[in-house]
Amino acid sequence: MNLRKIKNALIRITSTIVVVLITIPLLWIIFDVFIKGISVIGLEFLISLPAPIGEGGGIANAILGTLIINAMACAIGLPLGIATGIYLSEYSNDSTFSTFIRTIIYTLSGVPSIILGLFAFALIVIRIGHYTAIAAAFALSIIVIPIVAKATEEGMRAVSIEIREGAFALGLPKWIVVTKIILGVAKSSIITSSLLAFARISGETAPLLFTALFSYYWPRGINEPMASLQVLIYNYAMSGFEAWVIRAWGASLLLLLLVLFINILVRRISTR
Amino acid sequence: MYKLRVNGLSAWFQNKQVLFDIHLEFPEKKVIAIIGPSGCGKTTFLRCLNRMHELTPGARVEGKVILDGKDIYSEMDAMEVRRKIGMVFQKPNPFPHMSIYDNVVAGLKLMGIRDRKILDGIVERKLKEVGLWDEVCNDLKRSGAQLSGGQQQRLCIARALATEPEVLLMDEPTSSLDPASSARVEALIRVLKNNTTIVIVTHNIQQAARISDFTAFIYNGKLIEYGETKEIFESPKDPLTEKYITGRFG
Amino acid sequence: MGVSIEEYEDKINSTIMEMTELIENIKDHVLHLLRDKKKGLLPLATELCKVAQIKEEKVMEFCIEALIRLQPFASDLRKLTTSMKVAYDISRICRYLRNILEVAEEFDISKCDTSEVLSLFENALSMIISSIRSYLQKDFETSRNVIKADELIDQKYRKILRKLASEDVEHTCILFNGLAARIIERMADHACYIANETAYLLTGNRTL
Amino acid sequence: MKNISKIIFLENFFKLILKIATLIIIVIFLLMFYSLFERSMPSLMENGFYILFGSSWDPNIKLFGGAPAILGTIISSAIAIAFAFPISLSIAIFYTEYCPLRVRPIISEIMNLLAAIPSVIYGIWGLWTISPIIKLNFQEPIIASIGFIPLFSGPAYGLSIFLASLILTIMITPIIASISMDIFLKTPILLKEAMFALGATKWEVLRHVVIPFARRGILAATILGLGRALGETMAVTMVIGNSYIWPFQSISLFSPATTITSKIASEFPESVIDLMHNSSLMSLALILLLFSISISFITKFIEKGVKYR
Repeated sequence: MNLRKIKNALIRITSTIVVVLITIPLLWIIFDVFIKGISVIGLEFLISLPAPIGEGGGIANAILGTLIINAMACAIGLPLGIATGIYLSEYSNDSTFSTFIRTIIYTLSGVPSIILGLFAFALIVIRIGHYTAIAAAFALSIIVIPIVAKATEEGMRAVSIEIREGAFALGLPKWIVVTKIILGVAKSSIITSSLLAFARISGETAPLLFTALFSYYWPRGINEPMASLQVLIYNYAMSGFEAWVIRAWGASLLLLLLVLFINILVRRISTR
Repeated sequence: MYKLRVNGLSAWFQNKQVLFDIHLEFPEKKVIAIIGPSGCGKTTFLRCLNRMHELTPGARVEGKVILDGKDIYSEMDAMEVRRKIGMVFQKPNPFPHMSIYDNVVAGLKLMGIRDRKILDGIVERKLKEVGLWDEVCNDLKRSGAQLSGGQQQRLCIARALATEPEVLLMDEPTSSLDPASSARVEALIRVLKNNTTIVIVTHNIQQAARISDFTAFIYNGKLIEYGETKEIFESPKDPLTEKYITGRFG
Repeated sequence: MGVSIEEYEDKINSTIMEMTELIENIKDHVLHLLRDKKKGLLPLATELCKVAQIKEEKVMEFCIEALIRLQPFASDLRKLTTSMKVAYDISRICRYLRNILEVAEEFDISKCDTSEVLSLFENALSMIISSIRSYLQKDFETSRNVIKADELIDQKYRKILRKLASEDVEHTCILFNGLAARIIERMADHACYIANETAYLLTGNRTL
Repeated sequence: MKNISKIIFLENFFKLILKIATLIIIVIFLLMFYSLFERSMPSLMENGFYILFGSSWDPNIKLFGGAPAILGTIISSAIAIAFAFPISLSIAIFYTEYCPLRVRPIISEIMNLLAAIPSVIYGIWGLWTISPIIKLNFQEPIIASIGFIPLFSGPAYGLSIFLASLILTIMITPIIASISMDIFLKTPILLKEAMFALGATKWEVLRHVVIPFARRGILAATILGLGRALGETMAVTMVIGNSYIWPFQSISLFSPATTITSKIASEFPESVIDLMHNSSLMSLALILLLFSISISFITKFIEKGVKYR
């Protein structure tokens, strides 16, 4: 009898300690990045180009690059993901074909991002003959597709049969019911998933290493190598030059704030 | 002159037959009540009248439903049928992402009618018709989902009326409402009768007796008895009907 | 459910039975009058009629209460509407019986020949009794017989009237016999109404 | 009012667009295999099984043995799972049974944020903050005391397969934990209450109802976490040291090592000029892709048995 209670108490204490322990790295990372990064952040840092090796400078081109690449990735990934989600939810009739597509999407979501980078390299960079932001956007869009497709399908399936029938009973054709009514009701879950996908690709570095590569200049066109925050952090952190490492921390702070902001925002939206 | 004639209607879910060879005629501008125990097929019957039944996977229909001389299954397009034969559901189902205004004109706006003046007129007229105008005229931009249950149901009726249907099907429209809201909807049905033929499924036989001119009793997918409401409720011919409406079933 | 249609039916029918007993009571007085020319029974009959009227109101109250609380349909509804009408008919018959006694008070009928009116009365009485029995026992055959019997009453009534018109008898006797026959004929009509209502209760059809 | 034929045309057009989108995704998926396979061909033809089992990697003499990278990937992930599994389970246990209801959203928020932090930030944190601390306060004392055991032998570099596993643990714990939390919460309440009604303690209910009920789901979550660990690139590349000495020259966990991903990330840019070098890296990627696909299929297969309701 007593032994049982002691066992229970032990588990309670152990599990509590583990939970406390796991919060340490989270707080540590956030504080660390904040303290080391804040010192370098300033207007100069945010609006100027990188300086020659080891001398500092700003990260403006990397910020712009990340935004451009993300925007392009979303421009490719969101329509494809949403369209596939709509197809799976409304037009597939749970056939073998839809099971096949679902399996592909599930598998794609598990493919390591570095492989997507290599895929974009083999498919686009080699054919074009130089590094390009287009290839980066293509690789990142493959990360966006499964996230958005899954959320779209689930969001649309969650729309009640009553709402659907209400729409059909007005004599609306199916594609209007799907796009204007069901998609409209499922809008919020698609928006949140798009935001999450955006946050996710903002942090992805591996797919950019062999596609957009890096650049020390302002983006000149989308079919050019392009700087990005993620690759900048990697390059600068690995360089060992103190001035660059400190700038890597500054860039990390920006990236962390962006990603955490979107995640917390999404939680707020979806729990409301 | 009959508005709607049902000729040998049978319906199936997968291999299970749920309606058996139903023959009926609905006179114009009358209220017809469909009564029967739960699961007797009365809702399925209603859904066959505007081709909603075929939306259910595995559902099948045989027979004819003739609207003004045209068979809705062979001579009309499903969407055309549903515009001419509107439907109101058991649970109020306003589109939650749309404003009250957009809910009313959803059927028109989404089909490409964008003239603001026409839409404004329709919204006002239809909301007045269902007695919702005074309650909501100041915030038509509010979401339809924020209204009370009774208001939502009247909004859904306004939405169904906006496409000017000639027949209105109502599937237990008051079953999720409180008595006061139910009474308003019933009063509304009596007014709508002036322009529209109304077919209402209800499990509340008092309601059927109150609001309908004709009553059909369906049991186990078969039409047992159909006639003037007064006849059916005072001296039904079939012992099954008698048993059902006196509450001595099974 | 607090109350059932059966409970109301029991209460209503036992009240109607009580009313029937009142009829039996008053009818004895009328028989006395027509056979033995016995007078002075009016006050007692008046009292009994008042009781019958109170019981009729009671039936009405039961029916209205049942209609409100049960909102009955079909045969249940017909039970109530029928019993309201039957109670009214019985109460009306009571008053007709009293009317005969009342008319007799106005005339000196000691020398009148009332045998034919008496026979008419006995016929009507048996119709009344059978009609009420057919109602209480839900007996369709009996109610049909009552309605058939009405023709006989009508024939007899007309015969009496023709006879009164042609024969030379005292005026008072003509008046009394004529009025009494008229009242009895009305009583038989109400028996018919009861039978008709019974038929409606049982079949849902008013036209036999 | 639009006429019927126009509506039917639009309907079919819309359906066609959706079909095309799904076809594009199928094409992308197949193309991914094809591209990787095509780029790997030269190396696979040349090296054969050496890419799988060979222990040396020297582009100058055209030796491309992938074994250290493949082993590094497997071992670092296995260590990470060995740590993350009990930690995640403890978190899920605390979350469902022992923590006050108010604290629940806080825990799931912590898991959410841990999972959201970009891996390159885990990398910079591991590289510049954790690695010196680990080297000084953990590796050196251990090497000094039990360094005679080959698994813990010196010298202490800081950057090591051990550090990579540690960072991976922190990165995959939130994945396994949040799935386990969800599954634990789905235990039929009736079963739990029946157990409590018999006088069982919370641990006994967990032990005999909740955990057996969630077994398959936890297994699937763990394998999913393993998949993430295998494919993780940036954090690992930045903290593992990228050295080929492990495990054939030193099996110490404190020795720098390499994984498939870190090998590719650190060598790929310079390999572009050498087809065989580049193709060998692609072959490693192909092996990794096969790992991740098998893991997807395994989890899918396990999850099929975890359909609640």
